[in-house]
Amino acid sequence: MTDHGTLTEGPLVRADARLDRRRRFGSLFDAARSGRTGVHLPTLDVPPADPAALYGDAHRTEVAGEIEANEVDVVRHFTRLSQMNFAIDTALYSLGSCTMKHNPRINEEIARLAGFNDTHPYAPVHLSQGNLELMWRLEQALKALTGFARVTLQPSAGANGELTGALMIRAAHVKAGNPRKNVLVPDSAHGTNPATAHFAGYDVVELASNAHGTLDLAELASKLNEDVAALMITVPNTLGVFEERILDIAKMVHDKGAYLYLDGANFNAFVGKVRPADMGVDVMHMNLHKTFSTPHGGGGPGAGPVGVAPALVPFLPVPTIENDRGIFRFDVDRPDTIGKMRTFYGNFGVLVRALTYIVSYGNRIHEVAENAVLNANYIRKKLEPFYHLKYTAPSYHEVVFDDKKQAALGLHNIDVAKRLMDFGFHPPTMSFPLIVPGALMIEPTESEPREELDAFIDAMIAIAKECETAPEIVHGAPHTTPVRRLDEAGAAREASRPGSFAPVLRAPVR
Amino acid sequence: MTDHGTLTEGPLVRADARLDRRRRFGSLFDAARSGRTGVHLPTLDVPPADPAALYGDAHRTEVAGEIEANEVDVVRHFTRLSQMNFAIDTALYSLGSCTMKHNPRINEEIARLAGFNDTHPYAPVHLSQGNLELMWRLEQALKALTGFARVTLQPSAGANGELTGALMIRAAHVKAGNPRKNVLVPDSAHGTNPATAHFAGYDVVELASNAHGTLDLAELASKLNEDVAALMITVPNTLGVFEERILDIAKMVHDKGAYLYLDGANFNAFVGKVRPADMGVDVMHMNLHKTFSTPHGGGGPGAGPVGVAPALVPFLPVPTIENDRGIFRFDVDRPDTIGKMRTFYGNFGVLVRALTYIVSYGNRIHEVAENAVLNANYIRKKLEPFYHLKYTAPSYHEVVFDDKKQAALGLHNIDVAKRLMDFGFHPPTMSFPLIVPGALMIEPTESEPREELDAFIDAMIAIAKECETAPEIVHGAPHTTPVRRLDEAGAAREASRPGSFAPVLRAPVR
Amino acid sequence: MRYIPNSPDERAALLAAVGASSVDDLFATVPRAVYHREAPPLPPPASEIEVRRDFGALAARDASLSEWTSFLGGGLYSHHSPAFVSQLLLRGEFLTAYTPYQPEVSQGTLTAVYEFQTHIALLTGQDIANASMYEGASAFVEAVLMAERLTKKKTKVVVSQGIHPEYLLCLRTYLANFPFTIVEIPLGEDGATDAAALAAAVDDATFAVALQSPNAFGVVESWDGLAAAAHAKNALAIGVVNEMFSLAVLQPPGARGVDIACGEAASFGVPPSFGGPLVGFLACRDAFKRQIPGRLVGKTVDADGSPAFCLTLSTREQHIRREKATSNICTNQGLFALAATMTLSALGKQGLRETAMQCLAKTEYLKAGVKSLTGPFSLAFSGKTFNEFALRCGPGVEAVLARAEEKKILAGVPFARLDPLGAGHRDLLLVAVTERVPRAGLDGLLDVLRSF
Amino acid sequence: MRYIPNSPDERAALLAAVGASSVDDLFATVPRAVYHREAPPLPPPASEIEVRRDFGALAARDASLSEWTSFLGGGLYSHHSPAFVSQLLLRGEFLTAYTPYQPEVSQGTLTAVYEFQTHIALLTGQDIANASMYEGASAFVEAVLMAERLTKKKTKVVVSQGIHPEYLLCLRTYLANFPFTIVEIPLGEDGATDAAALAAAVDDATFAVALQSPNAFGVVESWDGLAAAAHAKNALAIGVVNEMFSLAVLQPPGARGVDIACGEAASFGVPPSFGGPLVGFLACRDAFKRQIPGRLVGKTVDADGSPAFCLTLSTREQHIRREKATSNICTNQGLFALAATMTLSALGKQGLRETAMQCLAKTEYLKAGVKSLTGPFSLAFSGKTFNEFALRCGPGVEAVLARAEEKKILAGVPFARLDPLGAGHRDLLLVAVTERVPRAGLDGLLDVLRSF
Ligand SMILES: Cc1ncc(COP(=O)(O)O)c(C=O)c1O
Ligand SMILES: Cc1ncc(COP(=O)(O)O)c(C=O)c1O
Repeated sequence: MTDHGTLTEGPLVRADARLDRRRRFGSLFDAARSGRTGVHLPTLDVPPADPAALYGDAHRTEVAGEIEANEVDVVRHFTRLSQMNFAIDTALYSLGSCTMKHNPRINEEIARLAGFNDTHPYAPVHLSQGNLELMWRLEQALKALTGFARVTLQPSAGANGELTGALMIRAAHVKAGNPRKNVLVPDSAHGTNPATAHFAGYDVVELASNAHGTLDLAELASKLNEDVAALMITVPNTLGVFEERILDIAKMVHDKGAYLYLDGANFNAFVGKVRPADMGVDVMHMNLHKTFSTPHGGGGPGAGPVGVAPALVPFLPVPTIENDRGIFRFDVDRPDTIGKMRTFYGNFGVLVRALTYIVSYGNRIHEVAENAVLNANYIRKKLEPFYHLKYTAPSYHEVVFDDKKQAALGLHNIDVAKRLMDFGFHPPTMSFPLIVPGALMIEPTESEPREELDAFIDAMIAIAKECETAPEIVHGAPHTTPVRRLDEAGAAREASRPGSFAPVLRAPVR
Repeated sequence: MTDHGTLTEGPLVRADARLDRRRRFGSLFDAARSGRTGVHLPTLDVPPADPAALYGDAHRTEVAGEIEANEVDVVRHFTRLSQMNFAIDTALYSLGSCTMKHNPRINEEIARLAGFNDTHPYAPVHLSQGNLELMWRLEQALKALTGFARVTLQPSAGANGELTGALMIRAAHVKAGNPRKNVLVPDSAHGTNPATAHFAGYDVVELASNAHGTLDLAELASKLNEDVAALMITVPNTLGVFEERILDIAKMVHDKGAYLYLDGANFNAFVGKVRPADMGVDVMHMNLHKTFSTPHGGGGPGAGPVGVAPALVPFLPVPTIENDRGIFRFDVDRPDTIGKMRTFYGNFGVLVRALTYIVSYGNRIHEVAENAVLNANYIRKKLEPFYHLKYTAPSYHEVVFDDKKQAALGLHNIDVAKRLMDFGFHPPTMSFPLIVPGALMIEPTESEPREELDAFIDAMIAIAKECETAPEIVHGAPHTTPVRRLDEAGAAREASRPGSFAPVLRAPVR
Repeated sequence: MRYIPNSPDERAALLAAVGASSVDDLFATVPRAVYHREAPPLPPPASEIEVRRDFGALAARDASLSEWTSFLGGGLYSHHSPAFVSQLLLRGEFLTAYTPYQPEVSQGTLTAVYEFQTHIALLTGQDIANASMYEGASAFVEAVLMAERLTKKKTKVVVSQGIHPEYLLCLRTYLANFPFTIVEIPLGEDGATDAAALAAAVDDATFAVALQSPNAFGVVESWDGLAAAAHAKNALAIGVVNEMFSLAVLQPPGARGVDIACGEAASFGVPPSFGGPLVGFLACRDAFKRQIPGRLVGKTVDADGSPAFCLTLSTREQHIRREKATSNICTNQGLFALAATMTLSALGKQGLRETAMQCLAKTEYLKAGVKSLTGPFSLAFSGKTFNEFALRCGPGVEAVLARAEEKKILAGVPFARLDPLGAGHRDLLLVAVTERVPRAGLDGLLDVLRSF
Repeated sequence: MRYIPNSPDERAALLAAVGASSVDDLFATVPRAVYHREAPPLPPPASEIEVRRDFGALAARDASLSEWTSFLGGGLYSHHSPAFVSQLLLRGEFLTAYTPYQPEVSQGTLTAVYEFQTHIALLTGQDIANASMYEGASAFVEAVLMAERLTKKKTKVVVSQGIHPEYLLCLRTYLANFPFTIVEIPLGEDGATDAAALAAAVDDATFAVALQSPNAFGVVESWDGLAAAAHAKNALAIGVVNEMFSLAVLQPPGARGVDIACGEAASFGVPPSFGGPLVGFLACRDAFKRQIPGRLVGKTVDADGSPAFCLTLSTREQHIRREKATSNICTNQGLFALAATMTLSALGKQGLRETAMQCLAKTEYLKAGVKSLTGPFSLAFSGKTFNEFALRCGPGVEAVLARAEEKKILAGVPFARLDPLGAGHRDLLLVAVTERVPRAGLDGLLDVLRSF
């Protein structure tokens, strides 16, 4: 770490934002262009159709309000837009729970091979054998890493995987004669867990965490009964703490005939080191866009494969992929299936990337977990003198500080986060876990090198000092981003006003 | 154009540069990393070799000082580096004479097809027919656009094309019995012209331009004699002015048995509208990276095909590409050839992009020239009230202002250029033409949309005003770039000091 | 290791800094019974050279649409994707960012999402659209659930059998645990939903009525009829679209009274990629915005008063509302919503129209060719179509596919592929045509049919 | 139009603004006799769909190295290019910028060039290197011309016949009009330059002596011998390298007294692209820096005192020095110098060594296999090699190529391809091996040879 005297530089003279080509040029819908287009087709080589005659009054003559722009306009627009984003490729992206690890470039190359990228899901199966084999291989690899009987690759993201799992659990209970009523969810859980339980038709019963931030076994015992369909937990939990008593928990759950659901969002903490099935987990989703390095793409796509214990295999969504001595086929003939979670077979392109990643690490993939945990602990060690840590149990892949020290100076987690942007880093997660008010949830991942960790630590320490020496700078941050701090509350107020949709939620038709 | 009251914004509070991850992180050689690598090979599948035994004392055990970095480090480093560049994809790049037009993305896609990109120049000719046909087609297209008898695609860039042309001229004179002594070059010429003439073994005789900035025919007549091998001109010249008397000039040159060489750097002003061979030009290079949209790549590569009149065909470099009824072959059996300008056949990947561009425009390519000229004239019209124009003859693809007005206020072309950066634009060319002191040579190209031209014009006008109202801001510019104004003179002084090579011209070995 | 920059020495230094003597120390709270010290049961790491070789060989076993003449559709249509799209998607600032929770460093993503919302709203004729759904089928399910929340205490949803069978299967899957009835309405002779049956099925218990147009057999349906049937009983009308280019020549659902539009927007430059990732959408009236699932981007100002974008109305979402959220969706289809936005920006008004007109003209050409055949083929339905139609194959669907395959033609999608658990329409081949197919390709398919 | 954003209406507005009544007005000073109002004689514009189809068909007619087992070399070696390289090269900020004349907005390019200069200097063992030359042959010519300027009034250059024949042909082409003599020294039995002949040829008139190592036949030459021969007569020693990986296992020219190193650096991740664009380099001693051709980047400070890079020593260059410049080069190979820099950064110390060791081991394996053959093949020379060797083919080179082709193997480069105007070595096939070829590929080639 570096010790710097001055933390800020002198003033800069920017050109008026409206005249600065690099900033605030708005949406492509703003500019008054006309008569332009950016796509040119071959000259029509068949007789033209007459849609007005064909469709009568159902004919539409134009999409009013649409853009009229040329390739030049469009390439520039999106290049400029991209330059206003922080990303993993630019610096450490500390957003906890999201596992913002490096996205290897070979994955992108492989996923773009025409034989994967430009293939149709309804092409004949004998002309899709490469695709089927790839999915089959990925299932085998995930089985090896989790210990489950089977894995469905169909769910579109983690939350969709949760729902798949919950629906299978419910189908199993229904088949056993009683769907049951409740799903237990700890108060530290991610929001998708209770939301999922609800969409699977269950009531959510919240479990209060104990003083270590982990499951309170007495609390669990008190809420566990024959009405409980499942317990949904996260390991390590959202505090980055491992459920030490996971084996006891599994036993308690199973003793009541309930299933143990594991939210695998934090699989990065133990991939290759612990097989969840060994811990008594019955069903678990994996976020391929977290543990297995597929890009987050500014919000998605992801993929949320779900592994299941033997008891739940009959309920898997269709189709499954079967290997008949090297000939791969889809199996839809599964009478107890829950059905389908989406069209086709899953986010295939994401699956390609994930398998590429897995084979690239092969039998050394456990080093991912080891280094993710090591890096998080290094940050914890260095920042503990400067930021308050509510739960002090050992950290795994992430560490959750809070703003208790800074709040005493009138500054909050959001101020620290915004100021961090002036240092070129993406802020930590603040919206959860709800049991840590003012949370700063930091997950560096294994792909951060030591000097980047140090640079991040330096910045966090510098900010902690600024909170004491120059609180107004922290409070007014960020200062150097394309836009300054936003009025998000105002946005929500305005957005919820009836009739405000344009230009608040979309560009108006000019 | 927009009228803005305030041209500058208030101060910003940047984080100390050493703590700001977005700026000034230096070269990859700076960081102390060890034991890392970013390339992983298959496990060696043959017995290892023993280089020490094989080579004895010629064996080298390591490349001391080399980087030790991982893919993560490298991807981030180059992503961050790129973010410190201005480029066409970010905004109008006014660098005159360089034809910084949009680089179409389909060109990049086509050039990356494995059947082009991953092919070897010494692969059997029957397994390279696609490549040969492509080169043959490009030659035909360039012949159609120039009117020349043949075009060689071999030269690596414009200057290399110039040399190819000059060597052919000399070979023709030699064959005719007298190599001759001089090449005439106007004082407005680009530096490569005299340099090329020198490297072809000629003495350079400079021609003073007339008051319109064009060739002075009396001056030309006075210097033209039987010692003159060629006249090298540029049309439109580097002022963007067309040589109105080009036909007379050609006749005068030919009457003395000399050749007329055209520097085709400015072909964008008349492609598809005028065929240079029709003007009496004997030899001309084209810069595919200018007129034909291949990317400039931060300095290159380019390609400099040379078209020649029938008299010079025997002297073309080998191989030429011949089409025997659909079977394409290399021809090396050309006794009068000057030889070769480089290995293999030229910058093939650049040729692919250029042909892609040409077929994309097809018989509408003259619109390129029309709009390039229109855009330049629009800028001229709007900026004439604010910047001095030494030569007022009609402008073609570019307009050359100068800093006469600003110099009166103590500011120079460089100050205007640097301040333009704060507005997000790349500055004009300033290093030439030498006949315009304080030059600001602006070439917008046809691919700039109206609103971008206006934004550039607004910025230039704003700066002209700032020169009056806030000269210190202009003088201290740029203020918002990753680094501030550089000490280039100091750099040159330091670089020329004996023994200063590291760290001035390269990183030292740590 | 591959993407772990720190070398063994550097790791050792970090370990020392945290005061651990070995990596195992860091995992001390994992029950020993399940903690693995040995390497996982996978092969050794594969290098890029091996990955290229191995995956290249897999990819070579699939039929790439760029090498075949393809008439495959069935809910996923292969349109031209401009060259710049896939290249700009590789920009790390887009590719490796996540959900734009922090607007000051995410204006790029946010602006693009705002544009996506605008494109979808304009195309569907709705007031607003969200930032994307996973894909068409789950978007449809979310639309149905949203309609239920908006209508209070109703229990029935009426759906056309012209909706993509996989969408209907998803609906049954997701709704299995809710006390709702799903009523399916068959198609008429012309291939469009039986209007009378539809109207008759809607009652006071009905919260939503849903149609797809063009439907799963390619036939254009009536939004007017849908809206009338739904609104007669205070139900909401849901319009499903999965060939978005149709909206450049056909009136959009929003303009014809449909309350919620949803479906698949992959036609806009999203690579088919064996069926995913695609990009679902959901658009609706302004009045419903508090019940919309997924992310929404809104326009606001920053501390300087400059315009800027941020995520908004997030109190609908799971991270705040938990079990009361409008959906459990979190990660969505960001990058491919961006791909669609880029493609739509380039297409623009002209390109949308021109592409749709070409699809239509080529389809009509092919249909006319089919009609002129004397052999064992016929158009299965008389209804109007856009760029896909159902071909009744006398010789059987598989025989046609096989003969076409010899000519490097993918003749179409057997309807049975869409509905493998169903039983009907086994003799129907869905034939879809886009601007990517030149006339020679159309004639090639006709030649194949003529050969029977 | 394609990449002309302004629509006809917008153009009309601009025309009006400049006060022209038509486009023709703008071209009024073009002599009417040569001014074309009609469209140029080219086909109509081709769309992206057509371009993909048409160029795709051309590309399909070429042998792509990713689909063949390739032993092609002869001055251009196909090594592994890390996946990230071609993707990052697509970033517009690199791709669409030009020469970094304005350092404040070009630190990205400038830093990368500084790194390129460093890599080349380290590899060659020289003090400095320039920002790139076009390719190997012209770099070699420029090195010779530079040596001439540095030695004053001398007239002779002595070159080994082991230098790539195309480099020698370029030398003759460029030097045709200078009063210099080129003396060529033949190779000895072992395939290395005849040391005695070399020493004998150097005299007081000699300004430069040049060798290539490994030479055009793959044989490793002696830098020591070169330097000794040159320095004995105050000439400069020029070392040519076109397989840069050799410098990870062989002493670099700079460490063995060679004054100027030059050649081709395309081995570092630059796609072969049918021979161009590649990336030439030129490196030398600090003392020669005022005579180096091409661009140079130097480190300095900005107005705040922060470190920063800029082009420097540009008074050597044509834009300032005109006919007195050290070269006429302007546009260089920027993007591919960047590709090489990226690749070298990833390779680093370990990757360079590991790659070179694999090339060497695989070549030795193949050579051992050849030696064990009983058929009509032999190693043409006894000299040590790195990753390429000359195979004497009893059955004729073409017969070997043809039989290998049946197995999808490109067996090597006939020496005649390097020297089409020459006459010697018609029975030699140059066989090059890189880390891209697995053992099965090596055995495949041996099987082909064994079949004769
Ligand atoms: C702990 C946890 N669970 C579940 C999810 C939901 O996963 P997804 O976003 O892939 O739907 C997340 C994602 O952010 C998470 O952090
Ligand atoms: C007028 C003129 N001539 C010649 C050249 C040299 O061309 P190149 O840089 O391609 O070698 C240039 C390039 O900048 C130029 O502007």
